[in-house]
Amino acid sequence: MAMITYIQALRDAIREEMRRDENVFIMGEDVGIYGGAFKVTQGLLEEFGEERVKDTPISEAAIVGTAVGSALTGMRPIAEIMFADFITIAMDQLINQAAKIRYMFGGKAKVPMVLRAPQGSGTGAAAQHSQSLTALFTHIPGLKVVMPSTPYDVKGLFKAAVRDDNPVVFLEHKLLYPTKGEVPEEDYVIPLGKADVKREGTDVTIIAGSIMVPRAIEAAEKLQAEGISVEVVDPRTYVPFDVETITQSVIKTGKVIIAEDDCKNAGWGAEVAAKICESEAFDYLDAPIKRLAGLDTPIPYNPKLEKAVVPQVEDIIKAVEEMVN
Amino acid sequence: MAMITYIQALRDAIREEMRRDENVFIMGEDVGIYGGAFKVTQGLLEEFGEERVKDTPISEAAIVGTAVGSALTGMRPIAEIMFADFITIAMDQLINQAAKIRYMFGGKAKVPMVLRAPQGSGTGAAAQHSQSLTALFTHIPGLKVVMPSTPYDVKGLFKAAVRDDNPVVFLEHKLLYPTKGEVPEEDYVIPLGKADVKREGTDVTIIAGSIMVPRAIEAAEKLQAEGISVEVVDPRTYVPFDVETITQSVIKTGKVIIAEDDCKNAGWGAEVAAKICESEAFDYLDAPIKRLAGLDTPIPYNPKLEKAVVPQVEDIIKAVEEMVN
Amino acid sequence: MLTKAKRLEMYEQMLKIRRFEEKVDEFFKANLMWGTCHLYIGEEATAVGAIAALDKEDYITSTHRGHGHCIAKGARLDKMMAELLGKETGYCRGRGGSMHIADLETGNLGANGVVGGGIPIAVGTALTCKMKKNGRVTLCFFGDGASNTGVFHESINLAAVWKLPVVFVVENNMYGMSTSVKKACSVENIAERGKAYNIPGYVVDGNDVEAVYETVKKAVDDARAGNGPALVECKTYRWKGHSKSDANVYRTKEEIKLWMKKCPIKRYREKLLEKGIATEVELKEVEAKVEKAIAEAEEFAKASPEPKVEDVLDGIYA
Amino acid sequence: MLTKAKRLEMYEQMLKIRRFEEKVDEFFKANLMWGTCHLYIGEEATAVGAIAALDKEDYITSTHRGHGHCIAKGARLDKMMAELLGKETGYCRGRGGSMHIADLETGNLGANGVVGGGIPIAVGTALTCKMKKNGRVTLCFFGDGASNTGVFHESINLAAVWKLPVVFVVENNMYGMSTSVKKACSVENIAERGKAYNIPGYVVDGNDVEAVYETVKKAVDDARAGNGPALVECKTYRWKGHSKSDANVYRTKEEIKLWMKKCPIKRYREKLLEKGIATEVELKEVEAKVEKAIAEAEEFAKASPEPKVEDVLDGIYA
Ligand SMILES: Cc1ncc(C[n+]2csc(CCOP(=O)(O)OP(=O)(O)O)c2C)c(N)n1
Ligand SMILES: Cc1ncc(C[n+]2csc(CCOP(=O)(O)OP(=O)(O)O)c2C)c(N)n1
Ligand SMILES: [Mg+2]
Ligand SMILES: [Mg+2]
Repeated sequence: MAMITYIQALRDAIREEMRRDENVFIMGEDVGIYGGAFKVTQGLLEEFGEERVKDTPISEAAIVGTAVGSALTGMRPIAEIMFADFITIAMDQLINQAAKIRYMFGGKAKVPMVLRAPQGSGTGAAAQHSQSLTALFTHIPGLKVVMPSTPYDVKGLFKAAVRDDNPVVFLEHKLLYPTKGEVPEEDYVIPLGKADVKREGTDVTIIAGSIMVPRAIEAAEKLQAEGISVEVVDPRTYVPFDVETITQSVIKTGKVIIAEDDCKNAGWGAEVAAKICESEAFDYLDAPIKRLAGLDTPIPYNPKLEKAVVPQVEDIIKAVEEMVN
Repeated sequence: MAMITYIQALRDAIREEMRRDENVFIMGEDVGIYGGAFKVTQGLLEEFGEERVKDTPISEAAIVGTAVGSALTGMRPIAEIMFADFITIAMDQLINQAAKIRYMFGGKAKVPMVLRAPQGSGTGAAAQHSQSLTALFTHIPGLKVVMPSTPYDVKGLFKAAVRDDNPVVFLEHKLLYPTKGEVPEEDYVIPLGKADVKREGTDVTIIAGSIMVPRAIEAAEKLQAEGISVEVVDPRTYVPFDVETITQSVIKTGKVIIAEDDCKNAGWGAEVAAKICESEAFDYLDAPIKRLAGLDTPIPYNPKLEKAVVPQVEDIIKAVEEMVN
Repeated sequence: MLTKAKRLEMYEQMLKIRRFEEKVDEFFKANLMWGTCHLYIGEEATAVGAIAALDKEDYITSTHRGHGHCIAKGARLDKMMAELLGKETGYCRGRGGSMHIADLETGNLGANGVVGGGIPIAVGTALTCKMKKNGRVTLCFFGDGASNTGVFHESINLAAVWKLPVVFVVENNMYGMSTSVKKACSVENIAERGKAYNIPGYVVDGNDVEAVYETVKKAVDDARAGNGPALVECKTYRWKGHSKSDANVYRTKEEIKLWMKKCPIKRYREKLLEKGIATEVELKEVEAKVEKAIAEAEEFAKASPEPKVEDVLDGIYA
Repeated sequence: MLTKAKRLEMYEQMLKIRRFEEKVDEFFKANLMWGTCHLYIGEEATAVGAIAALDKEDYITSTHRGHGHCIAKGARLDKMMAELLGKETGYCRGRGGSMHIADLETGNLGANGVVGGGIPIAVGTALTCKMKKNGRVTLCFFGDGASNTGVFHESINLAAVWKLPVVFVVENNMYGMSTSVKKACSVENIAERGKAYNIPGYVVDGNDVEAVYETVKKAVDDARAGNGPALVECKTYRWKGHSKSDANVYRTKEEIKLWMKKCPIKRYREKLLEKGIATEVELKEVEAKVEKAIAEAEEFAKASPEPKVEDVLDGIYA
């Protein structure tokens, strides 16, 4: 297995899917010669040409709507939105069209498309370029929602997303792009709807997603030195959601912290907390569930402030210590 | 006090605020001579003229954006979006502009506007005209979110919304429009951020919003006959949220059902459940929190199916009985 | 030149739409229907003329006022009517209703409850056709009101720069709900908006089925030949209120009457007779056929079962 | 006719923008700045010429490439620079950064990180002005790329039907990020899109500050007189990459060089001298004044404190 970056794994996944299936293509703003604002699509234009690597005007609603129409008629589009914040512009096409067409049409149509976008703060891009909006998509039936945290996961999950017959919202994290991990050379797919225990432990479960996964692991390693054994579970997909793996972990440890970099209020962590409460794991809880989430504020520009509004490794450590003691 | 309908109370509130403050005006599709798709604005054109009751083109993003710009420069616009589902088209203007401008500008600007829209199913309007999207707005800091359930509340809260210096998303429910209740003649304002105990009880707390409030009360009355005493608490505003009133009730009853007609997954009920778990009320819970919510599906057209996908009075009764026994 | 058979077919289709909508109106008044719906009465020549310019394999996207498009594209009346009555046998298994009828088999990619919502979808289907080089064209229907939506602009621009095989048909029936096009739309002729995309814009009498046919045909042929999109504006009028709850306060009785005089069906009937293209007997035959089809559809729809409540979650995900 | 004072002021403003942006570039290279930013170098004549056509009380809305507009509208360099360095003394108390600088006091309603995001907001401010009858006009800046967004269309149509006092200024710098206007935009001249709204469209050399002034002045006067909006296209060019992370692979060095030769500032300087409007000494004075202002701003910005972390939640709600 090679050690590659998250961005490389994602790029490889796109490339391999485009090679595998000629109906797969990618479109978005500056995905061609520029290689995408974050360089995810670098090199794809050279291999696949303008026909299948399509630069679009700045027209998010048309990008997503065009993906919907082409998916309805036999293509498997990948639509890139440059920053997840701008999915808001395409929200009708995503929520009212892509998500609902199959159901509204009595199950007689399908919309196999992937809408991918980077989200999250930590790059100094301020309030309109830094949101994590996972919860919004999670609330809409008809969409699948994926948020991978490692190079291995991003590749396997992206392939699953492209091969899925439903609209999949695929949310990357800008700060994860340069992170490295082992990725097999051969083709593999990670089924949507399977959580992953990223680190085993016995004292506390941290349910972490996206950028919070490496932070939780780092925290766990530091806590190990204090004799606290932390289990880190990454849901990976938020719709469909793997309640089983999560409740098993909570039953084992009896304590749970949910770590997200999204705003806390009505974030995905709230749903996970509610699910745990409704599950058999509820009776095993020996402390209230703790949510460690972004503050309910637009993301500020100043780097110190920006860091302060989403949970960092130290915040996780502190939360675990408080819960265990 | 007069017995008037929810829609009349709302219309009175708009009219009285427009009389009180000449900076208040209303705009939206067919709000003029047509009186709005649901007749909320009927008669306003006659009183205030086209200058202050403005029919717009079908341009939701421009409606909300225009409201933002006019609010920024001294007006107090009320923007009507015909169905809450179409707020998706204006989502960038709402989420990235209205909600964030004040913070991004260092607290030096304000955006006093009300975006009002009807939501909810039960009218046979199918998947694109029937959603309850409260959770989406609740997740975005910078917005206030209000969802009144009675004629009294809709009037008092609407006035508070208009007088508030922030963008307020005001979510009505189509099925509530014809419902009646007592409303004082004189001017009154209900502060945003205060929940209301709609019915006192001792055995179970139902936290219900919008259309679920009358359903919960009806259920409570039937359950009374079985000797079960149900307390019904209506949060009324979702941002800011009155945790205090809710936890007090839960501490008293030890049992809680959250009733919403929104889709369950990542709905506002999840946040309320998570908040209860994080509060002192957690230790008083003697049963897991139960969420009674809409099924995770687009709203179907057929009336029987449509009714089946959101909780009805009988569902509430059943849930309470199960919890109590 | 249009053949006699094609002309008779166009007459039949218009009549089918008219009778279908009248039946729907009747259902509504008899409280057999749920929700709302938007009747196409008065605008039949637009859907029929435009769709007559297509090949069978071509696509359309439709609107909230979509029964006409659906019928003209070849949908079955019985499944449509069953859908309106919320039946399991309907096109959408009773889940969609009037605003969401789609018939992928005949290339109708669906009505749309969101004004303008279908415009980028049509661009997407046209993109498929271009990428698959299957020679198909997409006709994208929408109203005058929809021409003020953001997606109208984004979509037509995209289709123009990518030279996609799609023809945009604006059904200008003078109003978007209660709002007159004069109040909502900053140009006299919506077709002029083609200039913003460097594509042809055509204005045509939307009540003249052959004129619509000829204009759309030219646009469709151009699109098929790889010359990119066009914008065709059909001027027409809806006789009925916007939807069931419309008291028509925003327009005069005289205006409505004037337009009823311009009935596209009566007009075409007279033309067929005058020009000696068809005889009274032949037209009567067509009319009888239509009546029969409507009656059968009604029977089917009424006799069909409703969906089972336990199946309500079917069809959310593939 | 432009007075000498006004002309010298325009020269000064352009130079201020240039030097300011060069300083920002320097900050970036020295890792003093966080995030990204979009330099206005090469486009100075557009902001300065357009804003010179306004009264002090008039409004503007700006874009992600907004430093030029902000300076031209009269903002203080020190507070701008402090903002870029994320300081408490900055216009946005360090919360907004480059993409969100606003200065309500000088009527700058804010840069915008969302392409096109400011367009409806400008329509809203124009609505305020019309309702309050305060005689003010709003200038709405945006790029060629933004002219393909849905809000461009919805907003201009709305402003046109309501005859609002707003002038839309497209800064056509030939690219939206890496995407050439030829690939993204279906018309040769974006000003032609005015036809879709029945409003005047003007094309002007965006590197000729007086030409920009004259054209925008006419549009502003018309708007103020109640004749509604106009669309002014200023053809210009950005010398630098789109943002800090741009390797300029999508355009040639020759093209960039060609445009650098058309430097709007150098050109205006020469004109002022040639026409005998100003002397070398006078211009040198202006230049010295600008250098000083920049140096002072830098000093202020660097010496200013950062916001306190405990205040991070300030200013979300009023
Ligand atoms: C985005 C959106 N906004 C508002 C509505 C409500 N609505 C339904 S039809 C309609 C008028 C549409 O006018 P037009 O496009 O001219 O079509 P017509 O009804 O005249 O055929 C409106 C405002 C909607 N369905 N979608
Ligand atoms: C809605 C939206 N989509 C994409 C982006 C990313 N983006 C920032 S600037 C830019 C190009 C803008 O082009 P143009 O409007 O011509 O302005 P310019 O940068 O050339 O001044 C893009 C795509 C954005 N900020 N907002
Ligand atoms: Mg119309
Ligand atoms: Mg540009």
